[in-house]
Amino acid sequence: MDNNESEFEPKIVAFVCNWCTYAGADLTGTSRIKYATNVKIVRFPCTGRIDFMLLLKAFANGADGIIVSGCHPNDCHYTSGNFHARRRWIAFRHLLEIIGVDVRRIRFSWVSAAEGAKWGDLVNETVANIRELGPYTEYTKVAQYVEKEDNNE
Amino acid sequence: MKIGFYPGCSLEGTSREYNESVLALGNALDIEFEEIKDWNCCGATAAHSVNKELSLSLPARVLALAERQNFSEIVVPCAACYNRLTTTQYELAQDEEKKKRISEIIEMPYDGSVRILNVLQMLQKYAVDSIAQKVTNPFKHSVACYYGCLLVRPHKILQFDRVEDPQSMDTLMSAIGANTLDWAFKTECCGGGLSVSRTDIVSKLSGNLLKDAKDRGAEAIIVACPMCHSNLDMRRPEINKYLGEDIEIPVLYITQAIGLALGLEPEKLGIKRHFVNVNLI
Amino acid sequence: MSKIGVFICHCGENISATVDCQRVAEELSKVDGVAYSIDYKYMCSDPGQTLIKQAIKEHNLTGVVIGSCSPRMHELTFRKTCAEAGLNPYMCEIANLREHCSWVHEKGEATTEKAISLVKMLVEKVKKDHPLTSIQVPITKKALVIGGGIAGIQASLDIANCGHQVILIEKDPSIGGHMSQLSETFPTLDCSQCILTPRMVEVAQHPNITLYTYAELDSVDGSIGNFHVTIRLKAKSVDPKKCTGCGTCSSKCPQKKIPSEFNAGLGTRTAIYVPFPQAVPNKPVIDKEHCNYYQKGKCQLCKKVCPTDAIEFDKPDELLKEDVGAIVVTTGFNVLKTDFFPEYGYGKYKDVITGLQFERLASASGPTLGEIRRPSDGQIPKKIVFVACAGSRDPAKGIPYCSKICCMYTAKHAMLYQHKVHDGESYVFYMDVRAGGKNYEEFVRRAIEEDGVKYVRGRVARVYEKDGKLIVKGADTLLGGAPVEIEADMVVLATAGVSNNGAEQLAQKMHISYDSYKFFAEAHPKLRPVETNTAGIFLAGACQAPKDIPDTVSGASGAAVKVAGLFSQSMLVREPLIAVVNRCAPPLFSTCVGCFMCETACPYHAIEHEEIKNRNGDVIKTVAKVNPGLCQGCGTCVAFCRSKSIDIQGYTNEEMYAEVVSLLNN
Amino acid sequence: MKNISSNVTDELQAQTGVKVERCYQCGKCSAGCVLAEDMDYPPNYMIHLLQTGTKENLDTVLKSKSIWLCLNCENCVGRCPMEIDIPKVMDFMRERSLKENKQSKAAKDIIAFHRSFLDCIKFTGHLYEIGLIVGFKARTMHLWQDVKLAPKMFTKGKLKLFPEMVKDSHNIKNIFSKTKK
Ligand SMILES: Cc1cc2nc3c(=O)[nH]c(=O)nc-3n(C[C@H](O)[C@H](O)[C@H](O)COP(=O)(O)OP(=O)(O)OC[C@H]3O[C@@H](n4cnc5c(N)ncnc54)[C@H](O)[C@@H]3O)c2cc1C
Ligand SMILES: Cc1cc2nc3c(=O)[nH]c(=O)nc-3n(C[C@H](O)[C@H](O)[C@H](O)COP(=O)(O)OP(=O)(O)OC[C@H]3O[C@@H](n4cnc5c(N)ncnc54)[C@H](O)[C@@H]3O)c2cc1C
Ligand code: SF4
Ligand code: SF4
Ligand code: SF4
Ligand code: SF4
Ligand code: SF4
Ligand code: SF4
Ligand code: SF4
Ligand code: SF4
Repeated sequence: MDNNESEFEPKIVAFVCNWCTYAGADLTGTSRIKYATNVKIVRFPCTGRIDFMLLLKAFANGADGIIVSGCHPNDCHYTSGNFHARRRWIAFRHLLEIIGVDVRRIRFSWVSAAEGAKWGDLVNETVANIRELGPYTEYTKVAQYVEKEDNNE
Repeated sequence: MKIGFYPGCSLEGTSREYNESVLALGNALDIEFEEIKDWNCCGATAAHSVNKELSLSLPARVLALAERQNFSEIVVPCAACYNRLTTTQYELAQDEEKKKRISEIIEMPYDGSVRILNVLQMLQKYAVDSIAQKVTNPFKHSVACYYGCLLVRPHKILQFDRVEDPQSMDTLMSAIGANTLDWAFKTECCGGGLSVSRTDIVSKLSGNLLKDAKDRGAEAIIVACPMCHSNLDMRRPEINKYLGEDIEIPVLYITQAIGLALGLEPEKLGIKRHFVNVNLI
Repeated sequence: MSKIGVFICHCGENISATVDCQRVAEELSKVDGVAYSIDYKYMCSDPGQTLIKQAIKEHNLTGVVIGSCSPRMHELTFRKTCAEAGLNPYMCEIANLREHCSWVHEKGEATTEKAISLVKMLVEKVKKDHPLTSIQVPITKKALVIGGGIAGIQASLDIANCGHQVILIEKDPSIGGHMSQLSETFPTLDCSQCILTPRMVEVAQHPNITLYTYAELDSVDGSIGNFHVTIRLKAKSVDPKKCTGCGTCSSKCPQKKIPSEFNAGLGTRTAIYVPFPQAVPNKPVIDKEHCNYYQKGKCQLCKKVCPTDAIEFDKPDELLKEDVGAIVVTTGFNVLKTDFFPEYGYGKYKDVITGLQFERLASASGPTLGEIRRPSDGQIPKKIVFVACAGSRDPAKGIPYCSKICCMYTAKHAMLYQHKVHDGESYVFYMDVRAGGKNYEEFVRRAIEEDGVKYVRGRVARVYEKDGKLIVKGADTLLGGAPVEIEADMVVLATAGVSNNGAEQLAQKMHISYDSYKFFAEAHPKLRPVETNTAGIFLAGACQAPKDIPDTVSGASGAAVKVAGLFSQSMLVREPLIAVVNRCAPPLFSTCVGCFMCETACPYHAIEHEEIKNRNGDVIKTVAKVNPGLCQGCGTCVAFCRSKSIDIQGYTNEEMYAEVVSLLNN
Repeated sequence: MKNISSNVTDELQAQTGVKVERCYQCGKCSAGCVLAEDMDYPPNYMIHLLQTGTKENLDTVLKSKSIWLCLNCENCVGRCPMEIDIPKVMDFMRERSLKENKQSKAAKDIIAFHRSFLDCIKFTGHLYEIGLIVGFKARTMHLWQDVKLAPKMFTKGKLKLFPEMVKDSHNIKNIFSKTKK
């Protein structure tokens, strides 16, 4: 990568499951495969646990992009968590459109515990894509939504 | 109660007796037929052998005409026509695009809602329960019920009877007193449309099935398809030549057999039109 | 106020080569709530751990974050270290500075910055963490085994030999399953009865095994360690305590024409019957559907002739309640009947039989005393055709899978036939020969090379009868698809192995999953092959998929070890990282609104209903409650709960928000 | 071996829904086909030729007798474990064979018959046996074939001297011209 001073360094959060993708990312490390520093991993028991309010919170707090990654279909440690995650994603897409988040800022993927190289590629691709989309600036809108939801509780 | 009637080409020519016997039987059973106006040929084997779109358009025109006459149900005695019409209806139901295109070709609205019945289905629906009581001359013969290929296959589309070893014709024949034989060629092909172009093949295929029926003691073969009939009846000299023996078992349409059992005039059932003499009466 | 200790590990140079560890520790010491921060060469070494322990004690730390390797490597180590120093182990978090940082980035400012924010993230999390205690569940050290085939027999014996109590229930009058019906078994050709019968007897006599035949599972509740089961003991109409097994009743019973299940329909039995001579227990039952007395109210011949007055007609089924700690399901499989095949005559031809029927013909205890004689006229078939993959590998018939055992038993059948009918000719129509197993391929080759069985590669399209022969129409695909017609005397179909009738209902009763063919599903096809997704319920044998005896027996022993392992603990200890539904003061009791979305989402059926009652015992509210014995901590329920009433310990919403917010605001 | 413009199998799949890759060569189709013995390549063999994906083998199929002999009796697909619709493949290949002018010489009569049949419908909307036979004879020069049948058919009332005509003959002609390839 060129060390272009003015280059935009996106902030990307990765929500990954403990069993497949977290372990896959460990393997990337063990294999010493290099990737961009922009992505930081938050560990979940399962992608089924990932509540989409969390993704909105991430945007509200200034994330430029998000990766959600778990086990491949049928490999879910908890049998079906990843299916639930997929299904909810469909509903969530509409919500994103309504509150004006470009869906391309969220990257869904499957990375198994054996796919160290895939994780590295995924990170680099996502960083490149988000860089192209530019910084996410409309977070006040999301923040308002999140606040409203929080108060609804 | 009026049912639409599609005779198809064979019933106008080679299989006039089938037409005659269907109508006579309908009359005896109080089923009223009304012919589809200005119908055309379904295209038979030839059309789908060489031109897919044509093979859908010709039957679609017939069905569209039936719709125009507001028939909810039509009877199609010829097994080949029945197969073509039903297959067309099924294929167009699967594919909206195709349906639109065909409707354009035939220059008529086409919906695909008409129920298509073959003769066996018609008899099952309107006659099977009452038939036994109406029998005056029980058909006391051992018969081989021959369904051919076009009545039962493709099963997914036709959804009629069992594919292997079907029973509907046997049930009807038993009801009029016949002894129906368990034989091996119920649904094997007779050679169908190769009658003229490859008579040798027809002789072989029809010959094999005729031989099995004979070996098992059949006194008659009962059919519901003009093609089967003409191959087994009109091609008998060639068949016998192939087999090297003279088999004289007559071939009757199911409508003729039932008609005879109900005491209808053989004349009216077109029995005389057969090449192989019907020596059962 | 939190007092967090931060410990940054160099991992020799694994971390420090690209991350400035010292700076990380320095930066962290400035963070709110951090009371102590230090870097060290090897945190997991003894001195490293001592350092942590000392710091906890000296600084009264309330939480610890270790910046080191992946938590998958040393989370347990450091949790233990904390516990030894008196800190709740769940107040310890690991920031992954090695696999997720130092190893994947170049040396530089950005890498160190990333390391700092990863540690900060977990500092924020640990601030929100709550002390948790692991869950301890008592265990009832008694196992229930369902199904008395070879799988159930083996599992029962193995568990019982570990010193634990076993209840074995079998729906039929005798244990033994399909193996008791087999003649000789591949790949060694030893006699099935000879190797099985001793084990059946051992089951009956084992002091730790209680055997209930003619019994089925009625219901189950509870969870691992503490299942409460109800067993239906179907009325046998014979008092086993009085009956001596003399057999007088059966010999006098006028109902003699009932097709014998044991002989796969090739022989007959009476209404009061013992299924086969070696049955265990060897005492009769009355088959009510065929008994004159039960059906028409008249007969009672058996009662008249019984010398011990053992017949008891009017006894109803009994329901037996038992508590068990584990369940092993070994209900086996079944094979398709010939009437499944239209093209082979819908079961019409007597001499078209199944492989299981052939086993009975070949068995010395069978209806022909081991002579291969065809059912229609008792003649010895001189030409026999075996059809492999009958129904299997046939998506059009709804069975796309390979039944796995039939290639082998077909080779066995052809071989046995050639051994018994020396001038006979045998043909096997096959698509592929699947003989993967120790000595399996050699076995098939022997059939072909030494016993002269002719293998034809092609599927049979049709079989029909003519003049007492069966005309088999096949093709030889190795000759380009040339039609092959064989006039056979008998045809044997290697019919597909399928799941039992009622397998689905049984699975639903136990909340275990099953596949689209209604075979029971293992928790993981490779690494947890004898477990189900429901903790405490295990599987073995052909109820998972068609399996041969070696596979069945190894699975059964595997399941038994899982049970014995469970029973070897005094208490069941489980990680507390499970879901909980919140509780608050009356009148709300919980923010849970009782929508039970969580219940539909939970893959482990861990959500229960709890009724909250007032003093008078009236139900005021029904809320969700998590069964800690069943919850696996996946968190799916959390994402489904609209009112945020259910949360997962160790991954609470609060904790996760804290992490995300911290990451992005650095 | 050259690869077929793999779009032929793609086209086959698009138009007929038949995916030849699914066939696992069990041979059940050929075992039940009444014509397998008369064909130059039995049905499973035909499918395998297409599976190879080579131009040569596609040509073998297009030039085969088999595609013309197949009676569309559906025995094969009725029993095929993978539900490969062979008759549909045959239809497709016949159409393609004519288009590329590769039809087998041995199938001359069969093709002539189909053509005469369709001509007949085109002009009358119905099948008219005399027209059909005359057309067939003109095409094949089998002038004496079935001569003995005709008088008997006539006396049995099975031959009409004049064809029935569809009144809306315009409609029928349009159908033919619109579906012409
Ligand atoms: C024709 C044939 C030949 C074979 N030959 C060989 C061979 O030569 N060598 C070899 O290794 N394998 C052979 N096998 C395979 C062998 O039969 C199986 O591997 C073995 O029987 C599987 O044992 P199981 O205990 O899992 O199931 P099963 O033998 O099916 O036993 C299951 C038992 O559970 C009982 N049960 C079912 N449902 C319930 C319920 N709901 N409640 C209570 N009880 C229930 C049944 O009554 C039965 O007793 C052959 C199989 C067949 C069909
Ligand atoms: C190319 C290939 C692909 C495969 N793909 C799959 C697949 O996709 N799915 C699947 O289910 N299976 C697959 N397998 C099979 C799988 O690898 C084996 O089932 C599995 O490895 C067997 O495990 P094991 O522990 O029995 O033996 P091994 O994996 O061989 O382990 C034996 C261990 O014992 C050690 N050892 C040997 N001798 C001694 C000694 N004398 N003293 C001390 N230690 C000793 C060895 O060093 C080794 O660590 C594949 C195998 C191969 C070769
Ligand atoms: S704790 Fe982990 S990172 Fe530190 S020295 Fe040990 S292995 Fe290396
Ligand atoms: S006669 Fe009585 S004692 Fe003898 S087997 Fe029958 S029930 Fe038992
Ligand atoms: S009562 Fe029933 S079981 Fe007893 S002898 Fe009579 S029929 Fe047999
Ligand atoms: S084991 Fe052999 S016979 Fe059985 S389904 Fe598999 S391939 Fe077919
Ligand atoms: S915990 Fe949540 S999802 Fe479950 S019942 Fe209560 S409110 Fe509904
Ligand atoms: S965490 Fe998973 S297993 Fe536990 S109750 Fe929730 S959904 Fe069920
Ligand atoms: S029956 Fe079907 S699967 Fe078998 S060879 Fe023929 S087309 Fe292929
Ligand atoms: S449809 Fe054609 S290929 Fe299939 S069985 Fe009939 S004649 Fe043979």
